[in-house]
Amino acid sequence: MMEQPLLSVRHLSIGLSRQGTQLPVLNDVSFDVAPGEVLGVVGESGAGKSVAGAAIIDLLVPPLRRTAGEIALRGDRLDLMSPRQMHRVRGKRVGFIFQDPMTSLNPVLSIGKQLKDTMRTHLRLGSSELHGRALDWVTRVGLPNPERILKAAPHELSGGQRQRIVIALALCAEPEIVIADEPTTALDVSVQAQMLDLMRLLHKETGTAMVLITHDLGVVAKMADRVAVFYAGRLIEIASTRALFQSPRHPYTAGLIGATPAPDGQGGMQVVAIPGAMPGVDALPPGCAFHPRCPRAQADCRTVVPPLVVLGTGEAACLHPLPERTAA
Amino acid sequence: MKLEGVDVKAVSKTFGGKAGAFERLLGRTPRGLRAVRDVSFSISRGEVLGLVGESGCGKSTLARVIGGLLEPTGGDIAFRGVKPRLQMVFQDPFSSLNGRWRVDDIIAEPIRTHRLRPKGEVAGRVAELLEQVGLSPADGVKYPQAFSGGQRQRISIARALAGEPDFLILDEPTSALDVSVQAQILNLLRDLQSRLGLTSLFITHNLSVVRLMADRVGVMYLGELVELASADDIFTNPKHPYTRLLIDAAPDLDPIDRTLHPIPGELPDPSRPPSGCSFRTRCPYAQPLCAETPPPLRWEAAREVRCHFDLTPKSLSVPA
Amino acid sequence: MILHFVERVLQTILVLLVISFVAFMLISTLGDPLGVLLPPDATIAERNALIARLNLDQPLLQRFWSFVMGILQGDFGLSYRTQQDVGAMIAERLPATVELAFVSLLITIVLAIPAGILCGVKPKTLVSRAIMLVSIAGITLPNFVIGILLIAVFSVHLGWFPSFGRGTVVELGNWTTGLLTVSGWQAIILPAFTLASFQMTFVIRMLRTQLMEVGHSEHIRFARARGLSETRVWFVYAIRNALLPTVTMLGLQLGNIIAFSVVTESVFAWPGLGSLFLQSVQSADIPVIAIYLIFVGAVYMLINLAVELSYPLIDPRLKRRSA
Amino acid sequence: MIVARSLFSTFRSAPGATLATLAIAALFAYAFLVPLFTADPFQLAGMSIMDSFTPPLWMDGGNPAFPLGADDQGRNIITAMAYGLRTSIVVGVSAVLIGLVLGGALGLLAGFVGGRTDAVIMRIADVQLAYPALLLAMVIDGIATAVVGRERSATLAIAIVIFAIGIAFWVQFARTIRSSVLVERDQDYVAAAQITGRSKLAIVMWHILPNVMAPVLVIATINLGIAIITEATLSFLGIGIPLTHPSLGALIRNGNAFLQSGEWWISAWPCLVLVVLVIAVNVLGDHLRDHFNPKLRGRS
Repeated sequence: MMEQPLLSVRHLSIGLSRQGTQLPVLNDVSFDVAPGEVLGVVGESGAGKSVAGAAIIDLLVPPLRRTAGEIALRGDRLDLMSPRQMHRVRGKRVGFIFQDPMTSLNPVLSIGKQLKDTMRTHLRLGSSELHGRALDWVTRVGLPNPERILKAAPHELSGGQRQRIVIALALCAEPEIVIADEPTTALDVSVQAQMLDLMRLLHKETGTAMVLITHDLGVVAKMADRVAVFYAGRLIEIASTRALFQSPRHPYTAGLIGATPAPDGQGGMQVVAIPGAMPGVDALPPGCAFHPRCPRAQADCRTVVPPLVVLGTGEAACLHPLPERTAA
Repeated sequence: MKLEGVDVKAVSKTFGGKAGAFERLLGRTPRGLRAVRDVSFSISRGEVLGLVGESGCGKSTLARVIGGLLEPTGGDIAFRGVKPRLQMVFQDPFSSLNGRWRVDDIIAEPIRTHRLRPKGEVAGRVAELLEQVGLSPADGVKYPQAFSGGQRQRISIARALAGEPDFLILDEPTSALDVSVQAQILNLLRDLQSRLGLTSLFITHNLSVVRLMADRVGVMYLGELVELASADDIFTNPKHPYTRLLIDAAPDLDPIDRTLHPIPGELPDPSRPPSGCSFRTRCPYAQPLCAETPPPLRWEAAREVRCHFDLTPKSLSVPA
Repeated sequence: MILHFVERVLQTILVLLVISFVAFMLISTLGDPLGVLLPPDATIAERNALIARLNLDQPLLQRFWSFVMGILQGDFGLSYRTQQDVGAMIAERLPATVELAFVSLLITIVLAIPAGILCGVKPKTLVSRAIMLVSIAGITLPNFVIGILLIAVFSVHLGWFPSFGRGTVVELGNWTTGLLTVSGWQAIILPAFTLASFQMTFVIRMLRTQLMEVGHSEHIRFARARGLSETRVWFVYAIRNALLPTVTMLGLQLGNIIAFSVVTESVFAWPGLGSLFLQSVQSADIPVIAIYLIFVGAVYMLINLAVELSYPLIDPRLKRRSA
Repeated sequence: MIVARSLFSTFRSAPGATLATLAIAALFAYAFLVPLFTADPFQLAGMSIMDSFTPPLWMDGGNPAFPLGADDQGRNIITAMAYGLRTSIVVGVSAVLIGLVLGGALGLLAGFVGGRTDAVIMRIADVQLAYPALLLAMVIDGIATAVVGRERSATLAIAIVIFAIGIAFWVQFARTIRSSVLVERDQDYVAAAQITGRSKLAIVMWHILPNVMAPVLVIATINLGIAIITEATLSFLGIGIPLTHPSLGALIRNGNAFLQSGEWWISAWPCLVLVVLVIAVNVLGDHLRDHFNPKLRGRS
């Protein structure tokens, strides 16, 4: 179905050590990203989507720790790499876009310095070439007056401008894949759309694959080719974007879509709430973690952890999935 | 006597702008930040007025001015009928509850302050309120730290209801919450609204939320009210370019039409707003007139628009 | 920027004037200078000469003006205890204190900054933990106890260094230095370490906290995510952010450092300003105390002003504060 | 109160803090109980020249009546230290209280009134930082000597030292209280109380003060350590408290004279007690700070 995946994550588990015990923050998660593909990763806060992204290039901050799993980039096992080898992967082969443009740039160094340092680390370029490329990148991310921007310190730029620089920093060494962790969450609606537009443009230009982590279903609906849904540390559904929105198979996915305020087709608005709240990693129920909130839960859901199985064109981890809705 | 309505009359709020001793010596006055500029509207009894806008548009400042937490630098707030009891629900579920107080004391504070119930009945009323917002009366003995963000917002709502408010201000009450929890709180608020008939002001940056919650909606940009109309009118037939662009900018859940509609440019520095119309720097329909004259607020059929021109579906497709 | 600079300088001058006024009021209200300074058999002429010298015949504000002008021209008045010119007493003692401060600062820079960086970058290593453990002593042990311990070990027990005095000093014009002789260096080691113990502890702990905080910040995570080497991340991206608050906080501790120099000089019988001040306190020599107050205030204000005005060179965020 | 309860529960996971608390309790008991049962060693009745320089029990010439030895005047070191420790504690605690009351009042004033009042108070605080407790205490002692002379009653001398140290502490209390008032004042729970219609005074009393107490407690503990060290240093330098009412510092100063001739115990024991007390107070202060630090505790 898919050619050789660009990124392949298999059985990834992440633990949080607290007072001698390991709490499962992420549990046995597997997914692939094809070359040039945009994979959306959605879930509510605490679902494990951000740590999954950080784990790919070994950016977990203790007490978080990868406890199991294989991560391969074009067949190269990232999980087996030494720190030195990892440095050559970060930035060069895997780019990373951070959430908050206000805190993710170094406040005391100029934009130019940060951009050139990153390129110098990965690309063999002379200083004039470096400067030219830096100017080029500033222009490519849509900022006017690139010479001035390179000399500027981060605080002299607006939030939107900074996020453009963050994107340039993530892409400037021409990585094969970019992991974007909530890239638009800290931005206002009007600027968010600009940023998505820019990311889409650069994605078309470079062909870089992307893992787009977000809690905003609207963002994945517009950007992703396929979507993975996380709940309480597990991947519970993965499918093409169109299939997922038109016919969600996992009751949680359906619930999430229903809970997002949207026009109901008759000129009104409505939301359907999911009762209860997502359990914390220290209070996971036995069986399916969603069963206490699930309208379709039955006795077996309380005891059996549902595996991810192929359902139609996608996969879902549910013992009693919703029937497939045929597209209108 | 009951509260008949709330009139916000030409309210302005400027932060800073006072010269220090040294600056006075040199005859300089620093620019103030004009967070709210000459905003007027009315809320009638039992109505929910929504205010929507992006960060920095002054909506939260305005909420605090109306709530009496900030003194306006110009204009005033008039309450028709009685001197009303106000209550407010805030955005941050953590800072809005005093962590050193027990939940039942937090909820009882407005009851005790206004002596709304005899002493012996306070505990019973608190238990009733806890149930009304979907918590258990046994939760009263806990401290706020024991609750999640969504539960804390329920406590905040219970506290607000405890004050039996004539007028309720909701300042981004669901913005800090996850989608599934946000939906619970929105439904709770809608339910309370229809049962208690509260007069309220609902502030949010989320257009879908305001459409769900409000009877009428005001749109703010850079401290000004640029459009005010019924929720249906605002969303189906926006008259101000900013309203139109803002509605389109938020990505919907349609995976087939994937067009993005960004608003060009960025919010200008609120301490130095553009000349003329404050939206002209980002407006695709801006004309020379827009830079020269600030557009007046125009009234037409229960709607107010601050724009020189009529925005028609035609002008949308073919920018002038 | 320039406006800000001028404003801060004017503020500092104002504060120093206020401090001088307090000091002046001490001198003019406490004690009886004529009784103390004049021999019992003084003539009327001698008495009048002294009154003129001390401006006692003028109104208060005018005397304050003369006092300030005198200080600016190096006339600090007369000591009650020695009847000497206070300026001359200070000039005689100043080199010892400056050299002590200089060597202890040198020790701090050479030892504490690398140690602090190590503790911040690799907080879990054995060496870092050991440094942190020892640094607790620097915070909790009173300065004089450290001095006594050093004397007990290195001069009484091992006999390596003298326990008092400056050793052999060399005259260089008006300046006496101990830094040109072996015995001078031997003599300065123990007191310099005693004085440095506080600053070192402070710098190590501040740097560690700051580096650990910066190390957890998003921009450092982002720098790592872009593949920058650990060396570059720490020494180019993290350290500038960590040094600024450390230097600022150290500047604010200058008063403490000066106070500890009094103690150190007393423990090691070091002939500097601190022991002069202590003698003056013990004999209630108000003019010297007052001048010392002004001196401490001036040093504190000027150094902190210099630190503050140099921020924009390190941190571009502060460049436009005043604009 | 919730603070006390949750604080107590954290002691279980922090053995260092528990140990420090026990050490402080033991030293306080020692300082205040021993003088109830012994004669004052600094009056003639308490000295016995015959026993001067008795070494500790386990050394040659030790005497069971003087387990830790005796000093140059034949005072039992155990008893002398209890009296010295008592003076040190009284001075330290009183100085902190003075700083707390003065700084608390000024800090609240600055935080609530704001504007020019705030600017003036904080400006004075900035300047005062140039003169820390030790330096200021020395100056005040010098002034006191100029006013009342070197010979003054022990009570007056102690009062002057307490005042001199305490007056320097106001700055830190004022800054801490002001900044926490400014932080708390902007919290939404205060806005909620305001909008409910509670009076300013009620909001300060019932909402803000309980939240400001935590950092104040931390500063008070840390400053207690500083006060004790400062007083010891003053006494060691021979300023402040007279030898008829010695503190630990005075005992160390006294013993220091005999250090070179080998009678180490006269200064070593009071040194040890001083260091244990100060370390214990600091460990407790660190623990309180970590406990109350919202950054470390997180919100969940």
